[in-house]
Amino acid sequence: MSARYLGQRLLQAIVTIAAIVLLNFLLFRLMPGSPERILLRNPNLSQQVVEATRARWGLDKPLIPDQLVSYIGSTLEGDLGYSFKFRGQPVTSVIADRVGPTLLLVGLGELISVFVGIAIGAYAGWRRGGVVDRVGSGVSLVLYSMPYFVIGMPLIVIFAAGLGWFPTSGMTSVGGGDRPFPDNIIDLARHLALPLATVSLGLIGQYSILMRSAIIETRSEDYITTARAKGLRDGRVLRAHAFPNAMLPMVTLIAINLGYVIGGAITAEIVFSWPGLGTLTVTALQSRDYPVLQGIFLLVAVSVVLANLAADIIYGLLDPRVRR
Amino acid sequence: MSAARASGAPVSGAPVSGAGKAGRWRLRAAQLRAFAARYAGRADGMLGLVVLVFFGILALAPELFVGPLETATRASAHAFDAPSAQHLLGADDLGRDILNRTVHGARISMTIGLMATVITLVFGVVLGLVAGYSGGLVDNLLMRIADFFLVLPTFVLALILAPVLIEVVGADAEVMGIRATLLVIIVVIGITSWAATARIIRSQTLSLKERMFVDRARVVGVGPGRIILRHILPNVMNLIVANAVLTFASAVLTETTLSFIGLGDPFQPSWGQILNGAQDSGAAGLGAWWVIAPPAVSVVLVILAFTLMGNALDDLLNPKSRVRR
Amino acid sequence: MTAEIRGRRQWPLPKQADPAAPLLRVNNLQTHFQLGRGWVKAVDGVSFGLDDGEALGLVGESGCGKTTTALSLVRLLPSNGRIRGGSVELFGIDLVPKTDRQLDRYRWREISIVFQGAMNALNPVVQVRRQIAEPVQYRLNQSESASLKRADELLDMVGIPSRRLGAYPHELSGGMRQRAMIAMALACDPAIVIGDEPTTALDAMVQAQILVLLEQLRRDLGLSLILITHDLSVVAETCDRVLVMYAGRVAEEGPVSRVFTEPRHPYTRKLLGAFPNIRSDRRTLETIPGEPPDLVNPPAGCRFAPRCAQAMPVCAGTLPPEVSFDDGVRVACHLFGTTA
Amino acid sequence: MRTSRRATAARLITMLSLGALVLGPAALPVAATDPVLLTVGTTQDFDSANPYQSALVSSYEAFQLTYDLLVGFGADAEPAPAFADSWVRSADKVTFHIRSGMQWSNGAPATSADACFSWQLAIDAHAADDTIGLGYLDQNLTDAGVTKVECPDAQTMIAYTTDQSDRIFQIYLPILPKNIWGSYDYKTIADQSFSAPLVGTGPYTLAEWKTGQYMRFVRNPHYWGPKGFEDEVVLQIFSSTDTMVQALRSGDLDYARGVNAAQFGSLKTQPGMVAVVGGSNGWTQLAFNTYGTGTGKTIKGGGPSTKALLDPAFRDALGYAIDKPLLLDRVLGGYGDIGTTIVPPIIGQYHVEPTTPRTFSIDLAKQKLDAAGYPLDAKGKRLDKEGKPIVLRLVMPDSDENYAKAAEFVKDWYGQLGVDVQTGIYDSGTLTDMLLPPEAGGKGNLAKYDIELWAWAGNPDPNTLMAIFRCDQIGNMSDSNYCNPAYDAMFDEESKLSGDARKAVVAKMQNLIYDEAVYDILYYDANLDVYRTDRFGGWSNMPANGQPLFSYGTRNYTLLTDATAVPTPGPTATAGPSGAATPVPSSAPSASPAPGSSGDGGGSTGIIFVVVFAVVAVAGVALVLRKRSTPGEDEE
Repeated sequence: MSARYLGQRLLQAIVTIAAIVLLNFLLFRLMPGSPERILLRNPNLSQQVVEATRARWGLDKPLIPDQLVSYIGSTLEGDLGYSFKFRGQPVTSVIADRVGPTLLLVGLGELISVFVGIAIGAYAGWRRGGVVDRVGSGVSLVLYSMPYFVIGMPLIVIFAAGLGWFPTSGMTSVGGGDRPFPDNIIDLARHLALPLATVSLGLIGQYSILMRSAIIETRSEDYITTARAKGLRDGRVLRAHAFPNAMLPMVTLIAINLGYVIGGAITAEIVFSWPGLGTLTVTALQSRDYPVLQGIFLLVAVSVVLANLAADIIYGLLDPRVRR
Repeated sequence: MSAARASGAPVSGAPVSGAGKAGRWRLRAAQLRAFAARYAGRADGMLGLVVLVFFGILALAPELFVGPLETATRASAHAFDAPSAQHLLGADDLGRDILNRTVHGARISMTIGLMATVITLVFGVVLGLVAGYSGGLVDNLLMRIADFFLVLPTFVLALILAPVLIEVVGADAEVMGIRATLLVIIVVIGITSWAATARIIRSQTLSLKERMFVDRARVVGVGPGRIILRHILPNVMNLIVANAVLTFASAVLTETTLSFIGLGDPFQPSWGQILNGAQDSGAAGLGAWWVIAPPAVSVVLVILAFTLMGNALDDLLNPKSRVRR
Repeated sequence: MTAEIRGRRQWPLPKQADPAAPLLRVNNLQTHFQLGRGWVKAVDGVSFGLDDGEALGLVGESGCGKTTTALSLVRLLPSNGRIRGGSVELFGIDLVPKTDRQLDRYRWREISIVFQGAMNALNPVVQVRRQIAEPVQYRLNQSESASLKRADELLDMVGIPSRRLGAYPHELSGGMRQRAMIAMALACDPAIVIGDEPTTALDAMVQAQILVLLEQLRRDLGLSLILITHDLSVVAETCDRVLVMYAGRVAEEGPVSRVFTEPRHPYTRKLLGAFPNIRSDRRTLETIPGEPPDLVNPPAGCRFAPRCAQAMPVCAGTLPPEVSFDDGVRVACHLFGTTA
Repeated sequence: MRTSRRATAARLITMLSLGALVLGPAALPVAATDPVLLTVGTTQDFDSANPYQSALVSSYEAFQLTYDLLVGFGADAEPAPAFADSWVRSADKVTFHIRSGMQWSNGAPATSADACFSWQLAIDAHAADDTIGLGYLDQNLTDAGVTKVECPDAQTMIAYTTDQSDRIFQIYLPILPKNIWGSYDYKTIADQSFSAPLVGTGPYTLAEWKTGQYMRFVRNPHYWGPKGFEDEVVLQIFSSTDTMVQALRSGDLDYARGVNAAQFGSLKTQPGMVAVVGGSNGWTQLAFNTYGTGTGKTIKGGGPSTKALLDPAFRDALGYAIDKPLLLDRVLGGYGDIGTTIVPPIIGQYHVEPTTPRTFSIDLAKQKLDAAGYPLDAKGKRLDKEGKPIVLRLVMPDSDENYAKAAEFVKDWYGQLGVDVQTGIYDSGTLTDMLLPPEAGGKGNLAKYDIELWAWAGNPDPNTLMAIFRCDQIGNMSDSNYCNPAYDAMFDEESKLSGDARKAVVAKMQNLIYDEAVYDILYYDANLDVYRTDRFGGWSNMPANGQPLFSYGTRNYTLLTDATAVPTPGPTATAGPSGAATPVPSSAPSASPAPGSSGDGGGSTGIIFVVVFAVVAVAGVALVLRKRSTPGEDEE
């Protein structure tokens, strides 16, 4: 990969992030309602107190330039202010608490579904019209059409409420995570099972559909005929020739998809009370916790940009044609 | 390929605008018939169409099938009544008939989907055409903006935009019988999904621009607006149609999700809103699956139907159909 | 000749091979494609043979079934294609009843193919030398390093400079890619190389170079070659014998020298007649009036009859039998039916 | 790019073993030395570990576990010994005796100096015309008329008051350790970035807080009072009542706060569970925008949409159109109380029912409207005195579905009177702004709302709720923009009184607001709590019409007993699955396959439904795909 290609992508990412930071600032200043009023829906407040609160939160200064300048400055320092809802806690720590669970859920979900979805999609596309294709693609299309929470709700009804195999919600058993070693992992795994299944199922549907069509497209390429003519085993043709080429569009799609995945994960988290960014987003939204919302938006948007950057780089590594 | 040849449809990119007006219409009608025949050959597309027509009919006249919308005051059953002869799909926590609400939900969900699609298309098509046709700086700028929107986590953005927009329009405003809360959802979906459409339209416009008939028109001195309207737009119409159907599917999905999270409007219950109510009232835990299943199944069926139709149309209409979300 | 060439093989013959049998014998091959409205009889009763070290040209209009015939040898057909009759005997082994798995033994090791348009026929994300090494490694069970070494030798043999060894397909010129394709076809030291219009996409200069290379390799390695082409001049230069196909059937077959100087089938004559200068543009082929028949429901009699200036009443109703002449030419035409 | 077969196999094995791990041992072995956990569920996320930054009931519960108040709450919410074990009331002061020998959770002695320090913070803030943090707690002291505190010796604290009110015994001010908090002034403590040290004299101390998940409290070894059976208390947060109820059913939870009516109904018949309807110290109301009442002010281009709203007769007439029993039944499932006056019935000693109550009658409402000069027009629409059809804009927050449900009824009933209602649902921020008149910085000119449907909750003393109607609350807490100097005078009067004298004035005030119909209180909300009796005994409601936890004080936490050791007394005697040999919560769902009979049947039907749907959907699509992949279009 050439330095120019890399530099170009990097520059693009930086410009996008800058735009996101600006948009983030503007969006939240446009939001209705005044936070101090919501928080101070309190019988005995005097006007002075309200003013003092505004001053404390910097809401009394003019939007531009004061609030903007201080916003950009503190954002660069990683200081996103203090949560309105979780009082006394910096936004970064509130968010940091929730990043882990979401990363665990979405990361594992992505991992599983990338493997499973791509495997199913590749096989279905490769053996188009076969049993795997018919069943797999049927299931995938249905899953693809299901909002995450529609996948999650029946899972709860069946496996948690009905059969009692898994807990209904949360990330750890009530009482927290200070169990001895293997127990805490098992406990986590049992809690993770259903939300993970939800996120994975939703993604498997998407990825297998995408991979199937990518493989079908690739399958009709001449170099596949060449590989067949070489008398290579079918599996080898798929693995060594069809698959790497079909993966090229997938890399980009998976990265672009990340934004949607996070959106979907929000609903999955709500259904399962998973203490991640999704539930935090909703809590923050309900209590108009602007700083936290701002932080989440920034985090998610920047992650997506970085994921896209990573995808570009991976693409460059996978496809020799971009290297020049 | 052979089918295309047999049907006599013009080989790709023939100038539709070459013939006189009447001729053009005749040509259109013939194309349409040929297209309908090809579409009818697609089992998946037809299945989608049947499902869609079913829900479309429900959406057009819900009163005809289940009477007026059951509200808290008009509830005809008792809380969480199980399905019975009187209430085929049971009742929710307020004793409202689920069948009634699901059928009415069809109207609301699909109206939102439709309006969101229209907004998406108007933005996407106009900006795509302009970018593709003007090229240069305008194109560059518009596409950078589109890239930006493509990268943005649209869902989180939608969550944030919704309350901002509600402030702008006011929660008690109504347009065409759609309440402000829902209008906001519509606009939010539009704002966050136009970019993909714009990209597709732009790339097709770019290639059309280089075609002979556009050149010819330009040489004759036809203005850019007219060229876009008369020469390019008709030729990207097929793309727009295929894209519209897929956009509709994702609009319904987004609407359902936003409503589920609580951004919907309880006075105009879409399927997502009904599911939100089910979640709030703990229907799943109470074993009241009948509150969840009908709206959930409806959502899935409609999205599935649109996806199937969209894929079929895309295969048939998009000259370079390729992998996409 | 036979023994000499087979003796040069680095790799043993297939176990079931009959050492005395001719290299390739195709009998009454019928390859059809299933379409919604029926079976397309793309190849419908084609027979021919190929001897060791021989070069056979397959010519005819596009769609006449010459590529399908060649690909049917190792059954490289689209999923809707079936060999519905006939036999393909390689070293006396009939390949038609073999399963795909069994057939893999013969693909590339015995019959390899140089495809048209190497840009698409080469995998864009894999280094060319690895693509060449691949059949050596996986088909001949050589180590990776030995395979790569072999690939480098082959690339050297076809005249690709060693500094381009690590190149990806897109980094090579069209001619280079075609050379690489040829190197790849030679990787397993096959008995037969099929060239499927190997020079079509190239400009005239490079075309000539590639043909010279092929000819040279054939001599040096004792290859047997099946060359599919529109271009009669290529056949004239490269091949020993020529097989003229029309609408899925053999029109005429024989030594190049005989067929080109004394074409017997009206179609061959048209073909050559429409070819005033042997070096002329191949597009002139299409100037024969009329269109090839619909192969789903081909005419009952001679398939060329509707376009044939010399058509007789019998042509429309009866399939012309193939008639062999003493000079090694075989013709399927009612004009010669009586002499048989 | 090459993936070896072995690597794939290894991955597969990892996945499978993970699966086995997940499904494997459902019941985890529990060591005998594990602490006894009381697990309490709520859907309300905590907002702060700093008492001065707490606004939510759940956080109040949390800080009251850690800290004592000077005077706590007894079984019936009466003042009870806490940090102070006795007190003497005199004309201008109260002398508190601080419990002797008391220690902080870190072992340091707890004395009157700590109490003086804690109260002095609030006095300092008040003197500076400021508040500490959110200003909820320190205001208690101001309301009680405390002017000065003195601590002459380690066991004595004297508080001087301006009046004789009892509010000094209901002061929600945590007593903080001076040796730790003393280095901060009230401004630092008030700062949102202040991280509060967690040392208290309460029964339990906060040990761990995971936002969005739980707060874990461990026993304070130095606690002076009775010791509850539980070693640790976990307040677990759920994002929906549904998951909370399922955790309760499965035995993961001992106590669930705030289930909904349907869940409550299904849980109360469960053996081993006790369902409690606790009266809430608050209500849900229709607040009419009466801007201009008592002040005569008008807003250009703003204010209520019709002058009729300023007419008590009009509002009174509307009151007859609300069928409150039905509303209570349909919206709250019958739990809670029918709304009348502004002091909730849970404050039993002050609540009065109106002397001239309104009863539901649409006809009567119509007559009263006609009589008050609001006739119907030809189209059946009610006209105001300016001859304009009355269309009322009803606004509500999006925080609870019940608001919209109630609004549906209101809209319907008002509609029957010929009064059209437009509804708008807003986030609480927008809504709060909307209620503010322009002089208080409200952006909307009060032009966007006529009726607000929202709720209030107050302190044990009725003053917090009654203050809403004071003139000086316009632009602050008032959501009706009502002003009546006579009411304000009565408020000032009763604030200085105690006993029956105060009750009499408070009763008059309740009737005044009721008769003026400033608010139409729809219902007094109820807290629906459910708890299990298989592991803990000793539950009692505090006060009797409340519930065991999340009530006044945290006394019940210290009274819980081991239900598995002694037979549980009273109505819960039947409780307890026999298998529960260990007192420690097991996350094993097998211990109690709980879903109720109705849920069970519904559940299995649900499963069948889901399975059938999935099969049909998949089969349909599979069929389609099969047809689609007929050979021919494949390659060409």
